[in-house]
Amino acid sequence: MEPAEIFPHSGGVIGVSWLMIALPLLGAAILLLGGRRTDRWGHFLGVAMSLASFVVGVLTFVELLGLGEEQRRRVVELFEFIPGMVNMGLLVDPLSISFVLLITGVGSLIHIYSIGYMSHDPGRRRFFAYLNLFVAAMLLLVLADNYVGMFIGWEGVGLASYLLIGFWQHKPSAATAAQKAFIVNRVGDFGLLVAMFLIWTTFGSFAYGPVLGAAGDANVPATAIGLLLLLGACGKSAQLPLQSWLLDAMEGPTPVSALIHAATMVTAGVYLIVRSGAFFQAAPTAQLVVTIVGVATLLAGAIIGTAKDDIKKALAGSTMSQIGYMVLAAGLGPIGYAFAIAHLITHGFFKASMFLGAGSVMHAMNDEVDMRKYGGLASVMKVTWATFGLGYLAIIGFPLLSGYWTKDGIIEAAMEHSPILGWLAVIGAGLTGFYMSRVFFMTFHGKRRWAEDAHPHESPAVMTWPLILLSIGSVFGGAFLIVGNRFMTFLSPAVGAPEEPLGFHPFSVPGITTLVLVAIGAGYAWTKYGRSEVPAVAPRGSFLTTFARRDLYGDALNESLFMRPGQWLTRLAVFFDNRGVDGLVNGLAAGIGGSSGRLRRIQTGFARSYALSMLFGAAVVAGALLLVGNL
Amino acid sequence: MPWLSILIAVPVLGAVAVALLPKGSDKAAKQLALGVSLVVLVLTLVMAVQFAPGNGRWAFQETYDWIPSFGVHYAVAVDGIALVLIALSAVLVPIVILASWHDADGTGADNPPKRSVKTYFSLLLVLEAMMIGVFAATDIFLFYVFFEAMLIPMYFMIGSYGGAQRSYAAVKFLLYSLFGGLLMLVAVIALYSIAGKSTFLFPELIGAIQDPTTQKWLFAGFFIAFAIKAPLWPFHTWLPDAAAQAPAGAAVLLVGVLDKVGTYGMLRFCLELFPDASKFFIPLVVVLSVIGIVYGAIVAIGQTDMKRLIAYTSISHFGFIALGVFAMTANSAAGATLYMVNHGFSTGALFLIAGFLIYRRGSSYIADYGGVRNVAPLLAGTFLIAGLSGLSLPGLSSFVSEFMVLVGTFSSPVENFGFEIPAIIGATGVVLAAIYILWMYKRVATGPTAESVSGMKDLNGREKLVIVPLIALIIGLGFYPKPLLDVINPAVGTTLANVSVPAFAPAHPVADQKGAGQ
Amino acid sequence: MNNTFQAPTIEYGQLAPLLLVFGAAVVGVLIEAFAPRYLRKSFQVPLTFVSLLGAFALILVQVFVSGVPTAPAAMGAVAVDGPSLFIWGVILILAAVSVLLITDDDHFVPQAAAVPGSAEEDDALAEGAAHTEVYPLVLFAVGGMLLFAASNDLLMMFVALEVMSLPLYLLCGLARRRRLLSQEASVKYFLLGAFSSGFFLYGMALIYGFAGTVDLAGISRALGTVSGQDPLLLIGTALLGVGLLFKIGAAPFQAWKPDVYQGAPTPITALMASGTLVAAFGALLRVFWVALGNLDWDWRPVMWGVAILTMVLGAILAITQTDIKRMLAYSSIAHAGFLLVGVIATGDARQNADALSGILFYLLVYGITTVGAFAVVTVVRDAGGEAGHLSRWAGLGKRAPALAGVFAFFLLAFAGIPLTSGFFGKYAVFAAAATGGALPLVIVGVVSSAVAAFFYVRVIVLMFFSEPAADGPTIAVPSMGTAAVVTVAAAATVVLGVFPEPVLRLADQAASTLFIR
Amino acid sequence: MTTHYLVLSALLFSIGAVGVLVRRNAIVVFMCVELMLNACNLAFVTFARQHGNLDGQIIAFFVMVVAAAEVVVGLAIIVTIFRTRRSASVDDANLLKY
Repeated sequence: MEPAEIFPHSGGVIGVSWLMIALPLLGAAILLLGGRRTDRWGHFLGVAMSLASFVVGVLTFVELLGLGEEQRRRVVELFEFIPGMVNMGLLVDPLSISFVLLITGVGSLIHIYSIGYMSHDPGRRRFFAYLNLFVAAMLLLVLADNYVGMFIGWEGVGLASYLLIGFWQHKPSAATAAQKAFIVNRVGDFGLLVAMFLIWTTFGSFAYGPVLGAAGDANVPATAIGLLLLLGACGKSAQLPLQSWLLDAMEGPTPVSALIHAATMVTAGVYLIVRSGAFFQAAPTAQLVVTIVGVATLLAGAIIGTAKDDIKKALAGSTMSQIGYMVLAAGLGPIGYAFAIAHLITHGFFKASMFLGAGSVMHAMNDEVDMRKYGGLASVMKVTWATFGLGYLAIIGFPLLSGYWTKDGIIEAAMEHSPILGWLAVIGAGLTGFYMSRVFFMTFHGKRRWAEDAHPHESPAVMTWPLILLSIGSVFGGAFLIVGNRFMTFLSPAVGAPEEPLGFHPFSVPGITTLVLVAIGAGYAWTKYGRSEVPAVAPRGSFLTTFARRDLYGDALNESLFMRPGQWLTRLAVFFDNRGVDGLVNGLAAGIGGSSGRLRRIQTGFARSYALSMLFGAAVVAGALLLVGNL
Repeated sequence: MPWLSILIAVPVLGAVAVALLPKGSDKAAKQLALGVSLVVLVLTLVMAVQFAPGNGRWAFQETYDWIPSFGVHYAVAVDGIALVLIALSAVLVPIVILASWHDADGTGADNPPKRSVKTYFSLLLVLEAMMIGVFAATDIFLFYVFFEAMLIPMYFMIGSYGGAQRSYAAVKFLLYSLFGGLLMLVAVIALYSIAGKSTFLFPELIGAIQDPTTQKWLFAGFFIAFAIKAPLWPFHTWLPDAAAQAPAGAAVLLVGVLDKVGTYGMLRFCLELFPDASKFFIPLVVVLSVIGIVYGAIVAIGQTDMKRLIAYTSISHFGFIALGVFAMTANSAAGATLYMVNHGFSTGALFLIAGFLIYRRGSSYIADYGGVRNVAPLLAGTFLIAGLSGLSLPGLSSFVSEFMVLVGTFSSPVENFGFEIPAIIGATGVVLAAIYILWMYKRVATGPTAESVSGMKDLNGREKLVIVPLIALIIGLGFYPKPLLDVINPAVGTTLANVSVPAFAPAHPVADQKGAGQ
Repeated sequence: MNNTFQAPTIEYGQLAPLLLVFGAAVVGVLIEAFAPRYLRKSFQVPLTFVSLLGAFALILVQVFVSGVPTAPAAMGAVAVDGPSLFIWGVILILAAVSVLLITDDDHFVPQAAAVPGSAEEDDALAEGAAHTEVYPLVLFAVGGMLLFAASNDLLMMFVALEVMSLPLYLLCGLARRRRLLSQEASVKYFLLGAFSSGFFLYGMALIYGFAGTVDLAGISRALGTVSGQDPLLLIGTALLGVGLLFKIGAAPFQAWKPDVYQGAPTPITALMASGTLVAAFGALLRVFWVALGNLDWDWRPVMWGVAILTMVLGAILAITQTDIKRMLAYSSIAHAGFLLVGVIATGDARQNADALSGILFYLLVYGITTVGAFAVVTVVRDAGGEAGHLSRWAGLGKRAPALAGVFAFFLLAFAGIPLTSGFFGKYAVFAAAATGGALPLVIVGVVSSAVAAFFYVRVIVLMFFSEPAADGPTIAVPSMGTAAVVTVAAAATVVLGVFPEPVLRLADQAASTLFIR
Repeated sequence: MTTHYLVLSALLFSIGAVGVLVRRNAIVVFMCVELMLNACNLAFVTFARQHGNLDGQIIAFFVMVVAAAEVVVGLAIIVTIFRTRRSASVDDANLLKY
């Protein structure tokens, strides 16, 4: 089934859907411009704006549901952005509204949580300003009705991410991580930019409607566009080979990691691929590459996750891995889209819940992140333990919890598409079972390995309530979306639907294998980290462990492939500029000056030599005249 | 009303008035200069409001005989391109005056000697008159006169008020530019005599030169002058020296406006006077531009001095502008024109904020800073915003222009040159831009507070007044460039029509329900 | 051969300016002979000004009342045509302005015969003696310049050359300070000048041998009729050219210029750099355009070489100069090269008129700026007189901003920056040359201009961008005369830089008839 | 017929010119210049004969007068510098250079 037609829209809540973007933007502006005057109530304003955006989102959603299924793609025109090139408008359709609800919903919860988490930070107002800025940009990203608008949001969330990773910029590591995130993302953006060049050159338009409608036509360089879009997606979603920034990005405050680097922003790549599905469907090669990238990343992320002792980095590895699943699904075409987005949403819930839980733990443990210094926290932090546990169960695919539905769907869809991909995804699921269990057991169970001055305690209500609400989503979200193909049906006007929806086969071979592998993984983790002693210092481990700990040598690779040669190139260029180009200029000047210095010696000061030069000159002139005259 | 003549005359009279103030009236000189520049700004805005793009090519036209013996007219008029650049000058000058309030006082942290305040502000106003004049001139001779005469006030501003290496930088700047200008003079003379029209009026000279070989030679004369002015690689080495040594305010006008005369000249004169030669030289210019984009960015990464770094970023940006001009599509050329304006604002802001930093710390070396964000958050924040505009972050003004340039270039059908590759290489500039800007910001503003900046004060009221309008423009034009583009587009269209290049047509046009596209 | 003696006709009206200047010079000599020492100056100065301004007035009368003559005067010996009248006007203005500088006693030695540093000299100094002979000498030189530019036969030209040069040789040696340099300048100028007039004369002899006449028009006619005597003609042309090129200081005959300009008293340098150059160009044009105009295919390539060499050598050698006057001398050489570009730019009548008009305008603006620049040089002094060494000029912009500003402005005019008169001068000549097919020369010209700009700019750097030396020069309070010179020159440089049209038009009209034959 | 005179004139001129170059004493140098002028006179007179008109002869008179004037001025200058320097060598006057 093809995506539905897009209809212009005005009036109603959809007509003012731009408020969703404007409100948090206004919040950010007030908080940044207002300065210290807003310190006292700034965080409330931030929360309020985010919640207001959520409310508008819900109302929009309701209004959209009120329309006939084929009528659910609405474009709200805003203004002429670049005359003759880009008209800015918002596309409200099932795909974008799903994101809107996720972003504003989870976003609002994280806003609320941050009130507590950041309560002692002198920069709390600024933090909320950045969060609001992020929400606005992310909403623009998903709501824009054209590639340029999407790109503005795309870079806007990049900026917010930069600001928030570097929120504690006085730490050089944070500042470096922020910079790295931005620059690596820019590599991806380069791909996105070139994709847009191709789109414009091919279609003379950037608007989703006409462009995607014609994407499947002949003579469209769909493969090139698809691969370039994928490059953009890899940057934003930390897929191989542009994954390296995400682990470093954990330098940011934990709510940021939850919201931006787990639940929403990093999934923008998935959004992009799904939104541009028409190009990928027209380009099997590009699709294949997407699935390969997805699988490679899901394995790489999982491997990294198994070896990290830093709780946030372990979770970040997991995020990479889970997004790998989504990308894999998105690469499968219409059959995977619903699962990709559904997994994205449920992942948003359970990963946010776990990150916030990790934040709660860190809050309790004086910002200690090393899981080897945790252990046995279950008894002192009941709520955190419970909500984290539910999230943990959801992500490993514990039957009937959210992750079970969505991830299993992806595995089955992949299996149908290509058994190799499918089995690799299954292995990934097993790894997930291991590394998530490791995190859970190391943190909450086993012996207490706390530092001496640690006095863990449960977090305040403002932090625990969001946890509780998120874990509700972790538990029930999957079932709600998947059972009866509810989400697929809802999404189909926006992204199309497969001819034959995937049936639900809980007892298929892959399904069973997955469960078994997850159980083995979890069991192994229990024996290794739950029951037995966890050494306070990480053991040296095998080559494989080091491999995983060093992020699969991604940074080392970047360093030796790009940074060092880049530094040399820079030095060479500077040298060349100073000595070569400028040297030529200055050399010319010096040459003229030098020749002046030497030539002036001919002016010896002796009248007789002057006379000689005159006589010589006269002879030359006469000779020349004779020569010319006799020609 | 002779708007343009008034715009030129007011700052000149203001400059004379400032220069004639009695000794010791420094404060009055500053206030008077600011007042005059604000009057110019208001007049410019009033004029701009009356500008209607549809009414023929030229607006506010004035033509008088100046030197009939040479066929020279005092002829001024504006089209959309000139108008936005005049507006850029008129906006930047009051900002620069306000920002340069203490530049000549000798109060900076590096204890520069006290210099004549009157002269400084008087020169600034003279420069403003010439900047307006050079964009308004529609007589090629008059353009040349302003083109060269502009050098002198800037030369004195760099040489008298600049940093330690000021006289080297000033001389290099002047001689390099003068050299280019003189080559252009030869071309101007030859154009006059070969065209045989006994006039320098630009509109009458369009299409006057038909012979392709002649076109090429004359093109070369004009182009080298403009390439030095802009500056394009490899004629760029004067700029880092000049911009780094100039006081921040002068650097803003140098890079923000003066250098635009080069790219403006390419668009206005090279393209229209020598259309065939322009097309012939596309490969050369495009290669130079692309080298400039990448090379400028790479060298910028390696700089240790803030102002030099910003200067190199500008070299990269000028590559974009030249690329846009010579891709000769409506989008690329309009984008290039818009780029000229946006670059003025964003680089202007960067230079000014760097100037504030240097005024406080007394050094322009990046290594002498660290953790400025901790002690002066506003200063660092505005620095970041200006920097982000420099790296063309979407939502800030430079993005629109850079995007238009690159998209326009990529899609250019002109001469079947294959503009895709240059555009793609140009797009790598976005990655490099992120590196040079963010790395500079990181070293200057983040990390633990360096001892030397620990007492640094945040922006004061005057400085806020300087920065706020710039940032407002950067953000405003980032989201709503339409007012400028509506003025620029018709003018660019006329220019391209005179070059007679094929318009861009999408390979697979789609019916856009919202009328985008052609 | 006609046996009846015909009395020569002399058009006294046309020659009146000449006669007035020469007459005044003779009267000046008589004053030296008969007037008491203390009265001499008060006679001489008015006399000089009256004669120069009177001559200028006579020119105006000639132009606007009697009309520009269309035939040569004095039996074809003197051509009072448009270009001559323009050049005369220019010379008289420049001379008058230079004399304003000369009136300042401080420049001239009290007693030339006294050995430098001797008791005699001290006495003369104490007495306040002064050589008022300077004034008649200047008048003779100016008269010679006028005649040089207007002479229509080679003999007249030779005599004029000597009348112009001989007083200048003397004047060069009369500097009050640094007398050794002054005397050296004098002797060098004299010997080399005499040497060059030897060439001129021999060239003249050969051409006479070729044409049987020294009348310029006659030579021109003979070019068409005489055949088989080419070597005579060509060598004659070469030697004649050497004499003339020496006077304008073209390379490779430029060697005297820096030495003489540096050593001579600055007001005399101003007079030489402006008036002599103008007159010499007048003569050069007349010889090469009128007499040898039909030979242009032969002399043009050589002139190309000379012009290029002159421009390049002047510009390059000036870069490393450390004495301000010497630097201006090299600059003058470069400018002579630029003017030569105009001399080469011949073609049809219209083209010639354009080139001539350009040269005339250039001569005027360059002359005025030069006098102004040297006037500034006279007031920057230290203990030993004028502070010639450039290092002494450091920081002048801070001590005397107005003076330094004006000087900088003159330098920019020399460099040919728009909105100064120098720009239009250069433009006029280059434009004519480009139209006349000498585009390569124009390119060399602009490149040299760019090089030349360097040393002008260097002085500005010194004055404005360098810190003043602790024991820097003092700025003498300029005498009324000097102040007037600087003011007039600056005003002219500005006005001609912004509204050159009236003067351009005048030059156009003067040139439109070309040289009469 | 007149060729011999012309050759002589050229010879004299050359001797004069070379004399200017090789002699150091300013007076001698100056005399060499005079020799050059007189060589010219000889040429003029010869050409006058050749052309059969009197112009050349008249010119010769003019040249003599001019030469005399030149002597007056020249000797004055040379004497002055001799008194100052106690030397009439042109090579000693070498302060102005480069």
